[in-house]
Amino acid sequence: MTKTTMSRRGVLKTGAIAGAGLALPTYLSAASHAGFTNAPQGDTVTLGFNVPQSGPYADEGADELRAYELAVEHLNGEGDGGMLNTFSSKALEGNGILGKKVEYVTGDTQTKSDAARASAKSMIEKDGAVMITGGSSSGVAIAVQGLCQEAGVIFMAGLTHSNDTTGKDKKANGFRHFFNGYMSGAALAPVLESQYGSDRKAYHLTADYTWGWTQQESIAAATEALGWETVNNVLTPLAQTDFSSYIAPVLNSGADVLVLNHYGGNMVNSLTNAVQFGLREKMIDGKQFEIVVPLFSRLMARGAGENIKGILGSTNWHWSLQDEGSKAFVQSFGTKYGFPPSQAAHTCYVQTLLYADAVARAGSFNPCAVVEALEGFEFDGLGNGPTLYRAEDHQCFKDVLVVRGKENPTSEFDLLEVVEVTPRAQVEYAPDHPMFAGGTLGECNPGA
Amino acid sequence: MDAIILQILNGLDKGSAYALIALGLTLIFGTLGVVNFAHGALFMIGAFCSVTLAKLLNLSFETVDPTQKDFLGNPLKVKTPYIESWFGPEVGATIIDWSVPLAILFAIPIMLVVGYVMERGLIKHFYKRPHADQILVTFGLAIVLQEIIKFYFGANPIQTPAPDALSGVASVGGAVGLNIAYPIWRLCYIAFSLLLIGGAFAFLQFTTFGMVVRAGMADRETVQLLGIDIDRRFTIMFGLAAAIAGLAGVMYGPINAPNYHMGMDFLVLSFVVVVVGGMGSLPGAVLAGFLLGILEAFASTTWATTTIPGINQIIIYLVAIIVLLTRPRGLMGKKGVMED
Amino acid sequence: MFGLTKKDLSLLGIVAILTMAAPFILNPFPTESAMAQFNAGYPDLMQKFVIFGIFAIGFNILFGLTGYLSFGHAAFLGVGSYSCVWMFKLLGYNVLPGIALSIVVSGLFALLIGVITLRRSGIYFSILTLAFAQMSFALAYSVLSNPKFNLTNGETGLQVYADDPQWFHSANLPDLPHLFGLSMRATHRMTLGGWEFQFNAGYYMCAIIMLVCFYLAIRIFRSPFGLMLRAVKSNQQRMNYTGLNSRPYTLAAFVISGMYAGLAGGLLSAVDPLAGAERMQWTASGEVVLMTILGGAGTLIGPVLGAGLIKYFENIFSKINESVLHSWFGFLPDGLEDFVITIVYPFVGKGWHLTLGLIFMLVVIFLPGGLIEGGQRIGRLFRGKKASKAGKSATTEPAE
Amino acid sequence: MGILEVKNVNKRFGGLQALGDVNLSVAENSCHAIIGPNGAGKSTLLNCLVGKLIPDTGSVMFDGQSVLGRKPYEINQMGISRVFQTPEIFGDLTVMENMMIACFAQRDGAFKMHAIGSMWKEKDIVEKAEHMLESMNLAEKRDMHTASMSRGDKRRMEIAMCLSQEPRLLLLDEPTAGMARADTNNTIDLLKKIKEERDITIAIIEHDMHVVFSLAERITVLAQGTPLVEDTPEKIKGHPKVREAYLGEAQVA
Repeated sequence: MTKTTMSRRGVLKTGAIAGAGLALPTYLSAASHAGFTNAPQGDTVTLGFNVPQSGPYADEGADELRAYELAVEHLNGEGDGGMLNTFSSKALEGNGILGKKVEYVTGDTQTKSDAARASAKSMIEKDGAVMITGGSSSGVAIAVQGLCQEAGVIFMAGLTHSNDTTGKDKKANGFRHFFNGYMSGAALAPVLESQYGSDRKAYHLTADYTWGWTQQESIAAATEALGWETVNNVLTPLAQTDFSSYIAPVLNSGADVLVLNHYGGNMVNSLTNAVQFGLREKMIDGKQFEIVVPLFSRLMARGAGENIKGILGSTNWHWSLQDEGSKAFVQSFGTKYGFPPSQAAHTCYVQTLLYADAVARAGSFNPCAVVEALEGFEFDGLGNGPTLYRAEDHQCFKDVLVVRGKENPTSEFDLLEVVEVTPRAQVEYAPDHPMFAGGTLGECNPGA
Repeated sequence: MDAIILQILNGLDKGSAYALIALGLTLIFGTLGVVNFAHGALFMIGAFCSVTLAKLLNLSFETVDPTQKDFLGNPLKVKTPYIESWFGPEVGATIIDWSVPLAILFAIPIMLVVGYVMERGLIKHFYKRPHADQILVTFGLAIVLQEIIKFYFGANPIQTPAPDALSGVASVGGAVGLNIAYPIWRLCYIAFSLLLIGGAFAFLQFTTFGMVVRAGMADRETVQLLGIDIDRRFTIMFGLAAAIAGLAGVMYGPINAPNYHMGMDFLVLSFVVVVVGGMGSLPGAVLAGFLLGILEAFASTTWATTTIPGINQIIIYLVAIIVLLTRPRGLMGKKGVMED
Repeated sequence: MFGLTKKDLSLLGIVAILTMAAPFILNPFPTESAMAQFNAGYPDLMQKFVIFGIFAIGFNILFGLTGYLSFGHAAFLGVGSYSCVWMFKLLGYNVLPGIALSIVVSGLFALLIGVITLRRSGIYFSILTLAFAQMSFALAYSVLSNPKFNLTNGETGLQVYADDPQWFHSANLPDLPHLFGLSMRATHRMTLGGWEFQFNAGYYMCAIIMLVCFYLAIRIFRSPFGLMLRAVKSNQQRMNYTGLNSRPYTLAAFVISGMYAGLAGGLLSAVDPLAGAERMQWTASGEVVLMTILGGAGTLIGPVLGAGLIKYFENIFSKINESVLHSWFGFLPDGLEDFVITIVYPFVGKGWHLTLGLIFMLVVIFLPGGLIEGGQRIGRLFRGKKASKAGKSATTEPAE
Repeated sequence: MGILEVKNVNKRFGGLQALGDVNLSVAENSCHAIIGPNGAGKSTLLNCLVGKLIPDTGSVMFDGQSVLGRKPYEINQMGISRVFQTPEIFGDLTVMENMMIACFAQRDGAFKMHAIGSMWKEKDIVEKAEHMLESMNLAEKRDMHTASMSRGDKRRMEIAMCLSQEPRLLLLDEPTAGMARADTNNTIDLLKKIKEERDITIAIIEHDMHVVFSLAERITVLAQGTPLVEDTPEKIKGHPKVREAYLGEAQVA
């Protein structure tokens, strides 16, 4: 694909036109000598942490930022080293990245594509960031990923669950460690079958935007494969706060499972409303009515309070995991901040380490070298078991957790219990799976 | 049939919140002539009164339990609310359980003070300024208030559950052969709103204070000529309007967990409600609140969304546009209000 | 010259010089200094300054002149953005057709909405525009992005995909928005001592367009039409009884300001080819209201200043995080350092909305004429007694 | 045939008969006063003439054309200008700008998109406005904001704006209400001067008998929404019915 990248000569040529047109002195930027955007100068390297600091996902953003700060500490050889000690790759030595001390800039995405791109651009254009990471929603992640592709820096996605991020909107410069809607469906389905049987009628309430649709599609496909029937799928406005008028019809629909394809505030409210309407106490044809929330987040679970108890869902990672990597991470995060990290914090921490490691192994900050180092990279010791960064779509393949809201939490953090660790083989799919079709990675773009 | 009645109940429920906020907005507008964009923020502050009370009741001391471990492997610190140690675990737990109804008592004085301070400190200086300025300054105030709340309580919603006794579902209409299960707290909310609305109307209708205020709404100058200090009363009305919004917020907590932007979520809608009802008309505000609530409930049904895709997203605005264009003064608006 | 008075011409001249020299002016601090944090002279922010300047200039033609407070102008911005990206998808990355279409489409959209909403005035008008904008947002975010009829691409935002037709695209053209081959991203970096300055093609295109818009706005302000718009704000009753039909005047102002908004939206897409639905949300409309009031509604330059201030806050002020504060106040003794940071922290970084809200309130309360009025007041202080005396007799004669 | 012909006009507000069978004929180039006690329907009648209210029945013809159903600005463009009881002018604009608006309205009609040229380059408008200000003794206040003018100046400003439109009929709604004696006399002199200088019909609604008898050539007395009598000032002065219904009260006031 020549279309998605811009030849370096083209930039220089158009630059010359601009210079002549505006009669300004033409200096070639220092960066273009190195052959890629924002090649680190001196003995430091700048990373850009672009997270929601205002708006409804500000709490997730704050947790992500904590994880980033921790990762920077560990990369620079401060603190206890966290998962650096358990990471299967030993290229990182705790002396920064390639001997350059890691510095960072932060920005506020406001959970808006525009604001997120503006913030990322300022990091690239002003602060000289060579990698951008973060985000707590798919729209933002996709928007920033596209930007990084055009600008020629690496994007390490934070919390983004939509299939599109590594499906129709995948980009060569973008990488996602977090799991996605398809994986949620694939991981949940067997557990749903074993817990609730194969003869169920599901009613979907779906947030009426891209993420909601792909999520619903994935779950419906996975459950229908079990023999479940999808009775209805109702789209709810994003701005909805009271879901009572969507919940009420569920009672008479004959359905015996309610699937809430909601996230964030939507999820808290729809779940709260569903519980209020007594859905969980209902018996339909001798079967206990059940509610499923495919994507769980512990921070959101806290917002839902009591209502979360006994509800099944999936999550990327949970602090109660007992592998060495998770334990090391929880230990150093908990010691520093006094509470356990969220899955958003985990994925952001891991992404930072993975980037640094790829640079170290490649021996260069050049995005194309980083892409090459990450593509097809197999690693372990970062909390999700053996993991593969697949070359075809830059999606990580690893175990997925099926969790349930805990009935008797021992603390305010102890809200979810792991029901099953679904093995990686079960959530894998072909790169050209129809739910992910449509996009192309293109070629890596080193920028300037 | 059951489904229709369910949606009517849902509509009444939603409409209750709209009506209460719109009622306060209209009171403020009618008495003080001020368009208050910070009214949604008052609703939110009310809800956070109950969050605060719950936090206060849950103030705890810590004891170390060596038999249990926390997530870092250190001995677990067990928290016991003071209130449980003072009144015994059972009474204490009951008090905590009933924190939302208790918050009503807690919120009334707070909201009155908040309203009073807002009126004396800020709004007072805007009586003579254009409506646009009033909108702008209160819009700024709304931003400031919500950011303050966010700073102290975070961005994620915080649950304020209803007492156990009121949190199940009740069967409604069994006597007339209907089988409808509806959450008890939502029924409480409707009843509470009707009570509050009735109370507000009775207060304006039957007390001397209310009569003076109504006279003042109709003709401020004449009332002042009679030597009555109408400003003082209007200030109190502002406090009352704030209290109504606040109580609506307290009671709304168990329905949807309060978060910092709930005020803005309701603000736009309640302004639409006020305008549809007719600027300055109290019955209009209440009527429009319930009407739009019910319409919104029905627009969310599968039948409606399959007939016109996306109707649930736009119904309220659509109705507002149609009403304003066909009945320019709203459903029950008076002539000459806000027409310049 | 240009049909302007000397005063207006010098205003235009100053604005022209400021925008052309912006890369220098906005980068006053050396790159390696601690204050470099406050540099705003990078392409994206400079583009935002002038684009939102255009938006605010247009909004001011409606609000500043006629007094009609629209809470729905973001809808036009969004429509403009979508139109422009659609041109990219269909025709190719040249920005001209996109910008042209964005002006046309938003003008038509404004005409449609204006005909309906201008039947009412005052707060009714505000609520009606708000309702239309919220409807547009809701539709763009979800309904209009369904796979069968995907007009907006919803949450992700409308963007160009590899399989889009792009009929006039050819291999020797940049794969990014360009003006006859000149990429909007083309940037020159100039290093002078410790300073680095960036000259960006997209910025200069937007800046020139903004100057044209600013010039047109001056002409409108000084024209008979502008006079009529001010008459609308001042006294509609007198206007009607002077034989003037205020409706077409306000409608024309509404459409013009809608076209300005559409142009701004088109330019946003032109410098960054992704159009998100959040651009249409009512809070985005609120933002342009804030810009205009903050700078000074009804003044020529005020809205541009307001736009700059808010974008500066959003992009620079919001980046002051705790570690930055620690580096600033590190010289203080520990206890005092923590205390100062505790005081300052809620207002900077992620608390920038709070500071913005407070500043906005203060401006509305004490400076109804916005920052421009503030500047004038300070200017008057310095000009001394004589001037203030003259000003007094001219403006504050008793009414009765 | 008068320039303004009002025939059988009726207007009810709910149960209140505001106007009952009003017939009125104003002769061209005359000065016609309409007087009557409070609540007699004077203002209602005026509002029916300028398009603010639409009569339930009857007709209002101006120069052979019906004004009914037309908007105020259309009626103004037909040649009827109205001066309000409390001066309605563009308060936040300057005296000159006020004047120019009226001149533009007269030259360009109800709407003209004239958005690019400078208003100060419209030489004919500027000259006319300046001339008008001269003749009304407002020239030295040219750049003053009208909101800060005295009541008398505001009144003169408003009349000047109306006159610059070269109306054929000037409607005055209690032009001296709330004015000091000196201001009132000035206004009377002003209106007399106007009457002398140009071909214009003036219809005036007034409470102040001094004003009415100084200016009017014919007087219609309105009571309870119906014309009581119509005659010359001399006849009206001595009319017993009028004395009974009106003048007694007015002299007290």
